[in-house]
Amino acid sequence: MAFRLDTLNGITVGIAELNGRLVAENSTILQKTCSDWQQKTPFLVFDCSNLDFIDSSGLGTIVGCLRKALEKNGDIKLAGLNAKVAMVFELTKAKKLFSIFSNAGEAAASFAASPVSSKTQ
Amino acid sequence: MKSVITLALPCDIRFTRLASQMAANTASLLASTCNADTGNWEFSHAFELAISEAFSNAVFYSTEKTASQKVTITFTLEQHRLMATIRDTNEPFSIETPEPSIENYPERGYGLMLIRTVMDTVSYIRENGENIITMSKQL
Amino acid sequence: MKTLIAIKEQYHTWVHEAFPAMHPLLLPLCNKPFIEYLIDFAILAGSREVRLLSDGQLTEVEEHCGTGSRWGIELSYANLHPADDQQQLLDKNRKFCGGGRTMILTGYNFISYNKQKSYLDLATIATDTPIASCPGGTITLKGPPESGASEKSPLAPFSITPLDSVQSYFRISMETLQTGSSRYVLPGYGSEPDCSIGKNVIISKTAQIRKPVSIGDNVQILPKTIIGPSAIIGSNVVIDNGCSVSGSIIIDNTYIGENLEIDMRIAAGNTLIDPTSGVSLTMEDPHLLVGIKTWATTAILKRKTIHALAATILLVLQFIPFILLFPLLKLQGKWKDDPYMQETGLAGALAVAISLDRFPLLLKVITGKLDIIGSSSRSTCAGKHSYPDSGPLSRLAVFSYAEAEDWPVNGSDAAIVERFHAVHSTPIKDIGMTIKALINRLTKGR
Amino acid sequence: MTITETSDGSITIVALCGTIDSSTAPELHKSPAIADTLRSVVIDLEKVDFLDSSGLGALVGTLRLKQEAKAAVLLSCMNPRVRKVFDITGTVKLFHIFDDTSAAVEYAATHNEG
Repeated sequence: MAFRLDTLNGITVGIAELNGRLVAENSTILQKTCSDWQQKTPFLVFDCSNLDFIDSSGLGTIVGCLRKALEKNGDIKLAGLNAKVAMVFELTKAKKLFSIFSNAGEAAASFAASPVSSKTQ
Repeated sequence: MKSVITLALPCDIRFTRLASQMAANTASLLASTCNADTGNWEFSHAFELAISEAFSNAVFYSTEKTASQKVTITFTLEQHRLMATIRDTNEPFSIETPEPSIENYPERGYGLMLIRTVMDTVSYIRENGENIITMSKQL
Repeated sequence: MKTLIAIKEQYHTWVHEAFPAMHPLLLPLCNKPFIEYLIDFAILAGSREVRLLSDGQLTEVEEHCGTGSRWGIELSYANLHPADDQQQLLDKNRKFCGGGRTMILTGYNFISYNKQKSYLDLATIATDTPIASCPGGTITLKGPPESGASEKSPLAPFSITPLDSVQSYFRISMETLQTGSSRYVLPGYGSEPDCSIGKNVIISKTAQIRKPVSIGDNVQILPKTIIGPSAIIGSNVVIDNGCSVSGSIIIDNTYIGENLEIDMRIAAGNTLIDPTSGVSLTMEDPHLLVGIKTWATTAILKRKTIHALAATILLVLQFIPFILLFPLLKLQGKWKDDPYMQETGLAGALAVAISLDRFPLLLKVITGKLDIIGSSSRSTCAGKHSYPDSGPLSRLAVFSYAEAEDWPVNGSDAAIVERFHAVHSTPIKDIGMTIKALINRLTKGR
Repeated sequence: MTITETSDGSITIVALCGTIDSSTAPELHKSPAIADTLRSVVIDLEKVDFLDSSGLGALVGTLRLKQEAKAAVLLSCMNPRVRKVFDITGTVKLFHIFDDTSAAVEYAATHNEG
């Protein structure tokens, strides 16, 4: 899981690259690491272009991360979902909770366009 | 009510037919006591086939090849269910054999595949130096 | 006229990949197995003898279709060689054809016909070239035409479409759902058109059903669900609270977890397929999709503790009978280490009735390795289709929910019962279910 | 099991009768037409009432040997019980199976030249 910080128009956006499989065995790692990232910035992009597979517990973890981000008036945006990963988001209606972009650059830029995300559930 | 029939046969290939016919007859006996539908050839054929396979297997892998060695077959007749148990004293083996690959024209290895397909349940345990295969089928 | 239906395996390999548990000839289109459409067409064309030919296994199809008596025809089964051409098919079935008029259907194709029209004239058309064809199959008439063509009614239109992918399967199923009740001979009862509901179906008061819809047998539709429009639900399916299913097919033996939204998808077991792109997603947990429920560790701890307590109580209650009966059974050689002991003799029957055969397993509950009630931990599972045993919800246990419900422990419908309860269980309900399982075993038969 | 051989031109019809299991299957190889790998045969199974995997194995072995020698083995007239054994094991893919012995003989004769 590579992580870098981008500063656009004065906003610091954290871009996290998720890769491989996000399943029950390793989803707790994301949960812990995500809290560390959120110490640095509440605005995160999860770049999923190298994420092959996600199951319900992986999804649960991402939704958990989003909940924390929203508590801190931040947001998590998703980018580059493959067909299988996208299917899980659709199926569970979790798609409605996230802003989804085709690539990480667009996702990061969208924070700059509307820095204060007024996302409601 | 349950009835149990036990048959102890010498471990000799000549008795294969005796074992399988006994199985077929026991199965059709159960079928006829349950209902009038004696035309259910599939039920008796399933036992005829499975016992034929299991018995020849026991003989094929027998260690001593003497008539003193026995293969014991037990039929348990329950309501609408027949259970057959085959015991032999050969070396332990596994019933998880791979299915033969047809392209190579295999001449052996179909036996367990047949048993598994025609029976509802098949299990194998090794106990007190005996291989015990238990199979059952619902009528 | 007689009909030969010859389907080579090479045309339906995709079915094995997409729906491994399903025999391709029994794959349901809407709510009816594929092969029955072909048999219906043969009957509409006046065939009273039909023979099915395949180079693969037909045992399952034989079990399903039988001798054909339920359609009032004679149905027989034979085999073909993967390299056979049409002439060879006729040669190999010469006795069946008997030199008379024979219709040959080849390939894995869907025939669209109209049950209200007549196809009887097919027996009288004098042609040797295929009367319909598509990539991978034809409809051909062979042998001398029968006399008695009726001038008045022209032959009704029909066509064949290859069933060569998940995409075509989805499209044809949906079309059949929409037009099926008037065009095809579909099973099931419908008090109104475009809505067919099978046997033993429970629909919650707060569920909404939107036409067109087809629901199979033994289906549970739980509160606040929305089924349809355009939903095909197979048999032995549970749709849990708050789901919506539209424009989708749910294959037999599938559990749909809570709060899921299934739109334009095919769900089969734990696999979800996108019928437009063909992409499929297989979930690790055997229960398709349990929703986004995070598994709180404290809840697991609570469940384990209560289960262990229940196991301790049972251990204490069974201790004396066990001490008395175990040496007796062991000496008689009737005690099996297999927990599902076969009861023999009075002592054995008694031991099984009071569930002593599970006594050694109770210790594993105390150490937390098993649950007191959950999925069957039977080692030799019968049934042709096995379900994966791992995953957070398939909890191996001493007693199974199927036993508590007095459901046959073998088979795929028991798996559905177990999945359902695994999702909806609470520790207190579990205790109740355990008592039910114990009572069921005590009163069973003897 | 009894074996009856009749010749029809270059093709021999081997009619089997009775039970083919582990005790009788070895007899099959004693039949001259079966043992002669160069000879094309039609094996008529009409009177076979029971076949198990040993019998099936003997037939598959015969097929392999004869095919290597460019001779044919065709099966005819199997009853549903016998067919079931072929069906379950997937060996239907290996054999040419006819419901009529004379059709099998004709087929073998025309394909022998080619």
